[in-house]
Amino acid sequence: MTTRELTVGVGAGELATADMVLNIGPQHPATHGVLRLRVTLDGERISRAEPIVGYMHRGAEKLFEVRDYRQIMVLANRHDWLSAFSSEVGLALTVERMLGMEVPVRATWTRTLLSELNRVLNHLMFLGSYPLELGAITPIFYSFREREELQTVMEEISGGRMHYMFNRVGGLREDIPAGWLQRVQAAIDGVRARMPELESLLVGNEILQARTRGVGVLTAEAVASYGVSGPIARASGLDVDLRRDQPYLAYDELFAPGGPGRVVTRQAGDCLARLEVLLEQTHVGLDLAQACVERLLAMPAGPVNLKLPKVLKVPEGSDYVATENPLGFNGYYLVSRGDKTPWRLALRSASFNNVAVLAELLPGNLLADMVAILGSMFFVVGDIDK
Amino acid sequence: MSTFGEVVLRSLCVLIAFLVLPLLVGQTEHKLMAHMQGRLGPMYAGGFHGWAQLVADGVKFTQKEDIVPLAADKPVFRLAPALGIVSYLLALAVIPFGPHLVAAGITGSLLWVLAVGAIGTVGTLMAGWSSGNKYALIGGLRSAAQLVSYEVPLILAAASFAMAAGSFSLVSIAHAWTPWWLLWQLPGAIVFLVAGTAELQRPPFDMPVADSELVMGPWTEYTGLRFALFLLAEYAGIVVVSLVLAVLYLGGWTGPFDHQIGPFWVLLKGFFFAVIILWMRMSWPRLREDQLQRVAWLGLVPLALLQIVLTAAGVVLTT
Amino acid sequence: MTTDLPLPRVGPAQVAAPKPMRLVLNWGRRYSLWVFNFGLACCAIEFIAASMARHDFIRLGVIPFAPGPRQADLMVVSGTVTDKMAPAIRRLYDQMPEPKYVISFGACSNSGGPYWDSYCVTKGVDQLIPVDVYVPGCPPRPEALLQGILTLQDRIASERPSHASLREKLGPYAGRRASAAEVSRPLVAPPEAGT
Amino acid sequence: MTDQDKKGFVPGLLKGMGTTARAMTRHAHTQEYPDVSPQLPPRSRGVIALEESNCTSCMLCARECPDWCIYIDSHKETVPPTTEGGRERKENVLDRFAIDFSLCMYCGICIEVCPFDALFWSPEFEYAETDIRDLLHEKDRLGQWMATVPAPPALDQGAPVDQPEPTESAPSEPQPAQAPDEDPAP
Repeated sequence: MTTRELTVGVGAGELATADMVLNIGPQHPATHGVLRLRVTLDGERISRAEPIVGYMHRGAEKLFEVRDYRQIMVLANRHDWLSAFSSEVGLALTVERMLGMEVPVRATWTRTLLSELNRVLNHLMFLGSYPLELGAITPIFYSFREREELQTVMEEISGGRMHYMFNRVGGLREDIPAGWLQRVQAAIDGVRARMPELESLLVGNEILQARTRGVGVLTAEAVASYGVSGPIARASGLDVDLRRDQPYLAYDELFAPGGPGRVVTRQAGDCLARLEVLLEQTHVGLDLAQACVERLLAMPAGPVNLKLPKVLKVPEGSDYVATENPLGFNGYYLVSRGDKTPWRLALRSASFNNVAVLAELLPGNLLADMVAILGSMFFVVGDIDK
Repeated sequence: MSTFGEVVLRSLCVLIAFLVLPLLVGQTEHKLMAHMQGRLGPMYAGGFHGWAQLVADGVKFTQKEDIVPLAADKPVFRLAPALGIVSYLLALAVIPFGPHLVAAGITGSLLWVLAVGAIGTVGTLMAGWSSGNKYALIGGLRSAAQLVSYEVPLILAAASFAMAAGSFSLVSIAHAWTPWWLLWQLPGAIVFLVAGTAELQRPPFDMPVADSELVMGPWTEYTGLRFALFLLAEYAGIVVVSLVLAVLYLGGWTGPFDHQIGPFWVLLKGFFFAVIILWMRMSWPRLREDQLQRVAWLGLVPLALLQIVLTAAGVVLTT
Repeated sequence: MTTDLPLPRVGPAQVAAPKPMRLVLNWGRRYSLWVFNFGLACCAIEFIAASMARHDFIRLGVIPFAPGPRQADLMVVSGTVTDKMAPAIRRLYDQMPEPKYVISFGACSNSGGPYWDSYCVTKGVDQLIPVDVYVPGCPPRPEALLQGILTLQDRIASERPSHASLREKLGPYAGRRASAAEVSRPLVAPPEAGT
Repeated sequence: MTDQDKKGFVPGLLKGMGTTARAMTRHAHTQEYPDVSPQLPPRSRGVIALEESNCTSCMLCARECPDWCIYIDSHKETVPPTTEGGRERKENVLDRFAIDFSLCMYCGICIEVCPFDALFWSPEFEYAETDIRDLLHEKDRLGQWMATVPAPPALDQGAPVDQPEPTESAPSEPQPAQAPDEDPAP
């Protein structure tokens, strides 16, 4: 930590030599949420930066231990509030695997559909907020229009706009409303039709490229050593995607050769690459959702959930299930002593690792680039601090 | 009419224009932005389509607590907002709305506009320096760098118009205007528009007040009326730049029936440029500080010099 | 060591305003609520959604262009308030100029919500700052925020700001001798070098 | 940036300006909430309504609530035998049923677990309060929400007809009146 801090104002100390220590956050327009960065500035150039986490630490893992498995689901979707459904699914899969439960096929496909819609929702959020941090105010309005369209169908089936609470151990809470699949289809088509508008403000915009190309290059080594995952890792050329590599839900079929699923990667590893990955993944997500809708329409009638015992107890043992959340790996390590509550439920969240790399990424960049890099790390503070 | 009364009347008119035109621009920005983003914008304040939104803002700002931070350099901090206002007020005074309709008809009014227009930027520096806030300081430094470098192309572009007309008086420049200036002076107009936008620190050149990194740049610590004055100055700046550009490049009041509705033409042409300045904000991200310097020195300055050569050639050939 | 925590003063135009004048003043405050989004958690997303084209609270005169507390009139606390974050929230509230309003948006900021039994969550933001309107929900839908704003606006329309009303509102929070630690409470120290 | 760069500058930026200009010509898709009330799906989780007559104060909901924001008080009353010589029965009488909506996390578990269909979701959301104590809805206020509970949506043809859903969150009782401003299938 530098000793000479700069006092601002007339009569300020030796301006030429003093480093300025700048606190970005915990409440700052750039850190959507309450991430805090302590950057040391030499003029406009960042000489060192340390992300300081914990301002959103809510002790979820401890709360898990006093709630039964149905109640845990409620907290499990709240640490990463932009990918609530994916987090729910992850926990449900963990518990079901430990119970050796066979989830009805119709539930599996509905879950896949909702996860993909959730992924698109998440990516749209960042596609809007990232340009906003670069000073473009309009894209977020366009992306939120699409979010609203999708949230409408999500709310119609689950009743929630963000925290769906639609997963249960053994399936889904309720069945699909009549005509819902058609409305999902319509929503997907609408989003597809309007995406070019959003892209016209991002793709090929020279200022945006000037701000992002070659900025904050993240090497594949750094990605590997920091355990960075998700779109950020793929933008650095790391070709990993749990949906393809350890298929869960119905992904083994979707990512089979000839299927709609494909893993988006870039080699550059700079902010632009990360944005491009996100943009393309949005389209892939829409394709996957489309495939799920068609599959569900063609599917014979069947239940979407299993009958559960009055008191649900998970047999003694432990298991770890990781899923590909929109932001990266999201893993649950569940240790059960055979009670109705877990003995320990540890959470491996994507953003924590993704943000850890900032300390290595930021130094040497300009303050203005700090915003560009920070925004392009696509983190959710709750996902960092749990 | 006594000269004194006339002076009072003229300054009153300028003051009214100074208070009304920026509000019009601001409301336009509200509505333009809203509809470009598929929204409606203010709808409730004042009833009809929220026409009184900015009035409400003004009324509110007068009621706010006036905070001067402990760490601030108080006299400078208090003085800073006034400078911006004064400079654009003075600039507005010499803009002709008609052959004889000008508040302060001084020769060399173009120089006057450029000169006083530069004062306002000092206000930004004072604000940034005196706030005792690191964000404000960085913002102030940025604006210093930016404003210094963008004065050059601005003045060069203005010089080309002056050469073309052979006069430094806005009135006579407007008189000398002929339609083929639209082609002849086009590069100069572009340079003037871009540099003017940068002088006003409007997007995409709003690095000094970049709200996503420096919370509000030099204005971070300002509350209530003082902050409102900065806002007023910003929009007054837009008004001045667009009106000057309208006079220089679009011939001011010249247009059909300009004997009856000359001022209307000036306002209309000015509005056109104002909308362009606003429009850029809706559509583009902001440049980085160093890129912004590159645009100034490697893009605008050569372009402006080119324009001057072009103008000189034109003048020589035509006379 | 204690320091004096002065009571904020209302603006110049407030103090000696006759009745008809006050109508105008209230109207101004009502339709010009520059909002400062204290986005903490999930609810912040719904707050953004409320500011976006579909719900667009700028219609109501809620202007989201206030990047910092100094220019803001309305602070919307949306999300879980943790004990680590509490000092920052209190400080930013103190930085806002009077007259200022606070909307507590969502279960977490109302009372700790889902995390009320956590060891590190503040049980409601009203333990730190006075709250004018509580919007229930987890997260509340954007329309709920709009309704909360309308509630606040009705309240503003009928209020009569004065030093007395301020003292009454801020009673437990300001206008008293407070420990220096309370007002100049630093943010939590960062980990030492070598993180 | 050199001049030819500046020429390359044009297309992408102008494209952006074009998009915003086109957007301006279209109609805004804003829902003017205070003037136009939103069309909410029947499953929308707005507020919890209580059908008091169905509640046997079995406390299941209070126990299952993830943050325990349901307060139930009841006492036993003995009902005289209906038939001659029959035994007199004890039954629970509900004294207090309150939900603290400042704490509730709108998960719907209480409604899932209620074995007697006493709790329902209503899409109503307009109950912001200026005093946090008013967010504690006692049973009379919870009862008033019943008027706004919509009919559950018809299910997809893929849904199994014979086997009823294990978690019946929709009322199988005679339908309560439906709120005027909502329609079940938007």
